[in-house]
Amino acid sequence: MTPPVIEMKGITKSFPGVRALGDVSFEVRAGEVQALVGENGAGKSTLIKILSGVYHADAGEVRLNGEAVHFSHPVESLHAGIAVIYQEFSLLPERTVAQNLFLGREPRTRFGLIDGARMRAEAREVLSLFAAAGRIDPDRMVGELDVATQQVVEIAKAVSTGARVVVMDEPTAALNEAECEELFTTVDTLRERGVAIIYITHRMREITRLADRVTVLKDGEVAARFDTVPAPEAIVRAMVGRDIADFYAPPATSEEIGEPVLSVRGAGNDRLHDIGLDVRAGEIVGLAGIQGAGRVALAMALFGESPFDRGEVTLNGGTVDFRSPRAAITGGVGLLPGDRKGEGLVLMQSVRDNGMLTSRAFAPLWSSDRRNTRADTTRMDELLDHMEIRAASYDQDIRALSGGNQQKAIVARWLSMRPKLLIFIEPTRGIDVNSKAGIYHLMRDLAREGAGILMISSDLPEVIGAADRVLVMQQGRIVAEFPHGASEQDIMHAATEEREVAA
Amino acid sequence: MSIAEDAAPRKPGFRFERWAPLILLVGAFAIYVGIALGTDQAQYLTFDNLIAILGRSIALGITAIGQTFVILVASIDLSVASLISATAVLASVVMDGSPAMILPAILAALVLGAVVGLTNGLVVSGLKVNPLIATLGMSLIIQGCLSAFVSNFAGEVPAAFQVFAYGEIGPFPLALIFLLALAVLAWAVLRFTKFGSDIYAVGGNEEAARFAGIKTGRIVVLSHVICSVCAAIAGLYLASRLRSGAPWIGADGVYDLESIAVVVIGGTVLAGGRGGVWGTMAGMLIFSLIDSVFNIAGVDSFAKQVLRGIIIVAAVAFYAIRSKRIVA
Amino acid sequence: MTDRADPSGARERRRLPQINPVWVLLAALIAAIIFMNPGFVEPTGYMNFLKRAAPLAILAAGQVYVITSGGFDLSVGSLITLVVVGSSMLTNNDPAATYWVVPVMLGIGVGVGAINGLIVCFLRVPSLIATLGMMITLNGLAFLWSGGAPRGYLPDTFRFFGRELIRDVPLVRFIPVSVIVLVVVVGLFAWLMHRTNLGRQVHAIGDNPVAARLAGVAVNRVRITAFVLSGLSGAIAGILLGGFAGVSTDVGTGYELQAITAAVLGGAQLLGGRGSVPAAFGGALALTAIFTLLNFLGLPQPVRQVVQGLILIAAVALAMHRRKQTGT
Amino acid sequence: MKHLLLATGALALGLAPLHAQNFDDPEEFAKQQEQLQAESMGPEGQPWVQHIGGDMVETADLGIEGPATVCFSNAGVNNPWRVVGYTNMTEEVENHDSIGEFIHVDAEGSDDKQIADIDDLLAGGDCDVMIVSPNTTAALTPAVERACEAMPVIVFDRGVNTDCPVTFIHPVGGYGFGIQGAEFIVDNVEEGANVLMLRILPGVDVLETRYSAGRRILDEAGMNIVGAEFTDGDNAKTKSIVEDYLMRGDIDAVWMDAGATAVAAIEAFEDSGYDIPVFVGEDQQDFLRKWQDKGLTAIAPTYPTYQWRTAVIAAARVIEGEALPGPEWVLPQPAITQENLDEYVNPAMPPLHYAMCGCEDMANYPEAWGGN
Repeated sequence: MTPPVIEMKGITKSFPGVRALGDVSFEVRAGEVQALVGENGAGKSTLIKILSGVYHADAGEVRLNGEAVHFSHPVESLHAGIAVIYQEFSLLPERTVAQNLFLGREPRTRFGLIDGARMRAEAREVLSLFAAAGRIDPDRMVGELDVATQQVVEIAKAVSTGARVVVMDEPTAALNEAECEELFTTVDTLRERGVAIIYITHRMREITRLADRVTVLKDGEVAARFDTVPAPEAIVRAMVGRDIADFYAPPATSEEIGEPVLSVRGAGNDRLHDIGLDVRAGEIVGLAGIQGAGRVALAMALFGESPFDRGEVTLNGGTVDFRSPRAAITGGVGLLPGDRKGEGLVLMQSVRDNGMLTSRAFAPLWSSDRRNTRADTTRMDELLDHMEIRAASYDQDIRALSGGNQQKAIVARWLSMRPKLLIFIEPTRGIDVNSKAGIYHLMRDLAREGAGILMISSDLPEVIGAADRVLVMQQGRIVAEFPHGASEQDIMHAATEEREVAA
Repeated sequence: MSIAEDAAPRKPGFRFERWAPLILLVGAFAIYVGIALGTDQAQYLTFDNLIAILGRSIALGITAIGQTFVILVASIDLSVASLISATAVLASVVMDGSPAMILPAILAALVLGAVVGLTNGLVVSGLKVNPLIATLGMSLIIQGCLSAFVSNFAGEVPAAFQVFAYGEIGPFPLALIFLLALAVLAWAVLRFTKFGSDIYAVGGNEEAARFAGIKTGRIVVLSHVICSVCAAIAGLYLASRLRSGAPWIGADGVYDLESIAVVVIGGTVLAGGRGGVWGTMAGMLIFSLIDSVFNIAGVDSFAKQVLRGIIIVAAVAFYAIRSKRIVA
Repeated sequence: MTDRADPSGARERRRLPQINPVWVLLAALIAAIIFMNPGFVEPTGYMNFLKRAAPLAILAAGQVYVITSGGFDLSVGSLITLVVVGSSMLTNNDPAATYWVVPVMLGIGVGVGAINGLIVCFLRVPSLIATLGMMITLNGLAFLWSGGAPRGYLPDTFRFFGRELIRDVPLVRFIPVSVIVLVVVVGLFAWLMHRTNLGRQVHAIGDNPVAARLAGVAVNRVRITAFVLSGLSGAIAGILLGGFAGVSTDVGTGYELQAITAAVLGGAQLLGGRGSVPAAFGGALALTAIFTLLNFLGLPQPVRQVVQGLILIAAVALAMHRRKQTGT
Repeated sequence: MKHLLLATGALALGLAPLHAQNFDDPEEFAKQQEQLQAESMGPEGQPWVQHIGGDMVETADLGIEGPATVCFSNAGVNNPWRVVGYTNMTEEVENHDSIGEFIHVDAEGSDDKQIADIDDLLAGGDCDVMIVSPNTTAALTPAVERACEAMPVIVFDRGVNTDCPVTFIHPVGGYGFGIQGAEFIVDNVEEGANVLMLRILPGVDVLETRYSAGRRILDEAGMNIVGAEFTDGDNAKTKSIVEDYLMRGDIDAVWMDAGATAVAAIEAFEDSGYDIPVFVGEDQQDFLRKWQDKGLTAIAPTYPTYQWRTAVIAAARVIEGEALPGPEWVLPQPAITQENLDEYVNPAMPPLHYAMCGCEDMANYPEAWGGN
């Protein structure tokens, strides 16, 4: 057996309030695909960030080709031959494909100028590794490409550095089936070239198709290690490792499900087509699909942020047409954004201020910030207590809290508004496992109190476990519906299969 | 998952932002021609006159080229006006009428510019001081030091150096050709060098640039140095044009705010990462044309100010109104 | 879990209130002034000081709204000029006119602020450019209205607010009317900022406008209100300055930058999210104290500029340093 | 950074006094002192066409035919003095049939822009005669030289470093202004009295000469000059400065290099409860009214705005081919004193109107100047 290219030993890492990793050891060899699996919040991303030098481990060591390394900056790991493809794109939309591929290491002529011709040629060469190469013009602006193609560029960028270790963090999140196949071929090519690949995913199908070995992380620890790819059930068992019935709140009984809160018929806009759906009181509806399938667009349309321009939306029996989030909130809709830091929190304000943001927004501007027609600090504090938010004080800046507690503060924002329809986008992204169950139970409690809930998540087990019904989207349309208990396979298939799109 | 992530890709082909400066420029020129013909003053449409218009705002143009670099890296420089005064005075004092001192004077001015730019850049990228505040502070410091020592025109520029502002090559003023050359050089730097590529990267997404191994701090500092050196050149030009340097010439020309306005009207966004030198040149020409239109239409100087303010806002709105981003 | 809070203590304010460095600076400056000029502890000394600081302090209190909301308001300086010139045009030495001219001027302040806000919100022009355009426009308007020189006197009834004293007050002997205006306005602005919904939402939109909008905050309404308050503060400052010193054409010049400096000295975070009216008030007093001290030391204008520039950079650099250290 | 700037500054400091314009020129001082006393030639009661010194230039050979186009490159109308002057000018143009078109371009206080303006006028303005009011002397010299090659040029207010213009119109000058005020103080206070000198800006030629002349006379008379402060022409600042001085001691006289902030300075005395001392102001209406109302001991030296009329008159004479005073046309520079104060106070005029405008007899007076 070849010696490992990367060896991580006894890695421990804590964040304020959370132990993200405890004594994790991990290795990957040249020419193999090592799958790193685990639920959201199991510690996969943290481990990778330690590998690449974004974070520093509290304890443990990283060895590259047998030598201990200490990267203090991602650039250092990049120079050492470790390329990481992050979930968040790091592409510059205003620059061309070629410029992005060679960002920071452009080929130069002997006069020191950028060799545009060579850059384009090399870009073509790198892109030729990918089946999508034909579609990608190195001179196109990245901003003009669709999400899947951007993903390819992102991967090509990592590959083009000549890295010996490539880390792919859920690379298929935005890809349809055909594109996934292309990606798998690419991974195979890289493996044949002797590149060590760390492949992060929680999709069993990809593990079966690609992986040579599997490491399962759970709650910041290695839950299992497989030197050959086992049956998916074994991986799932190691990944979840607990009684699912307890982890997710029980589904709604038929008595709990009431009249439709929301009905949408034939609605659409420039990104959504022919949308029809119902959400009933007491029901949690999951919305699955790959990135770019239009799930967020649908949420934003319902929420008035980028409204429908056709079709009919009924909320609680009345026809509505929300043109702004404010109008939607007045109408009884709430939304928890997916990018907590970017779209959810006001980071420099206190926990209490974050919880009271919406209620204050609907009280008169000139009324007291502590007690007014809509909001009351005492009541908010009680609510925060009730939700068991852990903070030194509710006057503390919210940025110091853990993700789970931050998310709870946003939930608290909506609780005081008593919305009829609540939309959760990626409700547990970046939240540690212990807090996740709390969020699921919270959602269920809200539903029991009569709200309809629409939940968008890229975490399929979550959608399956937490929702009473699952709708699948693809290319701006709702293409399938599954009852509670559908299999991951079926949903993935519905979300990614090639379809004839009616013009 | 952000709102943007789910966004549809932009349509390739016609890109409004790219052509907007040209549209504005053509519009301004059309107004100029219209006014000249409408007021029956066709003599303003001669070749000489057009050259005169091109040459109106050389100092502003040189400064704005530098300002383009800092705005592209998402910084800004409010110290250019004071620096223009300082370098004009310095050059004029060092030359002091002696042709032999021209070279040392030019060097001294450029070195002063480089040092100021270096300081600005280090304060912005090292101490993380907001560039607006850092360069405003720098501006006050320079102006203070300057007026502490000089209160009037100081020194004298020898005739040989006045060629810079007054020389002509054929029908074209030398300074105009210089400006054009500088613009071409700036364009080439932005287009063909790694440094230029890094500037767009740092301005577009500093995080991504850093992850790609670009030393972002260095790029910010260098851009500031370029900006300040351009201001120093503008100072040299003004010293040559005014035959001497005085501590108020930069502030009188409002080169700080006007250079920013020119860059922004030229389509470079204040947030950085998008834009370029030719837009800035178009912005400068628009300013010159507006000035000339006011002159030939005989607009009252106070009304002129009112119109100028409105035009700046309207021109920027011309781009901005299409964006969906929340601005503050 | 390590971070489980004691539930009973969660509601109490655990954090010791950190003392804002601006108060330390102010105390040191006042001590220096008293050392230089013991007469300062007399009512004439400190009341004159407060009277002098009043317009700037009021402006800073308004500016802090715009800064906290994430923008800049460069138009307040010209607004002051417009108010003074406009008042002289309208009152024309008729004492009875004050009673309608003052409300009209406050209305102009509100209107200018509203237009600034509308341009930023709906034309999506960054406030730096929008208020820069407004600054140029208002200056032009002031001249246009008056034909270049104000045409009327300000009657004593108008000048009451900025000039008169209320005598025979116990303890302090006399109180200038402008100090009463100062206390009332700053108190009102502080209450609005720190005790009402408006203040919390101004913080929210400056901190994260996207999050605020998705949480239902009427971002545009709040932003426009912030600009309106800044405009209003400009109009009040104009009425005080006109009252204090009478008519002139460049009363407001430079006040916009001083107001921003004062707000920044008070720890307001440029680009939004943090800001305090009392601290901005402290910043304005500190700035005025610096100028007074430099006057007492007999230091000329240039030195004042240098000192102002250094303090500005140092204040922000220090704030950034503290922020990095505390990790907030 | 600071070291370098300081070094740069020190270098400038070391060299500047050698080459900067000399603002304390005893010869010029003496000349202006003499001119103040000199009898001026020309029609009685019309100082704007009078002149001191008898040199004339002929213009018949310039061969311009009326009605001709007169172009005016103005440094700016950015202060009340220039506003009054410019009004004088436009009103005076109406009096001359020989002036067909009058084109005005405004440089808004920028040297660079004024140079560009002059070049624009030369390139396409169809001008026959050009009037230039230079923003600064040195900077505009080359542009004026170029204009001279194309047409007759008349310069007024500030001069240029060339004798190519047909004539350069100006009142006696800054030394004269400074002398008039300072001598008044010397005559009205005891030796050793405390005098506060208030100045607008450093570095402005016309103001620097006023100060040097005033200072010279006050020093020679043994006055105790308690301070010389710059006010930036800002009323609020002026008032604050005077208040600060009053907290430290008595002031017996105030000398100012320009009257724009005189009333604010007087108010500082009023508001602090002091008697108003001997004052030197300027011919602005607000100061004159205050003077009259409060019965001050004061004088108002002037830098007459009627020179703007003179420039147009000179242009008309050039077109008509008449002789005119030149190459320097020195206008008388009267001061307003207690004796003739009543002639100049006019409550109908705006506060910042300059009384020595020579415009009372013009057609649109007082409406065009903003009076009632």
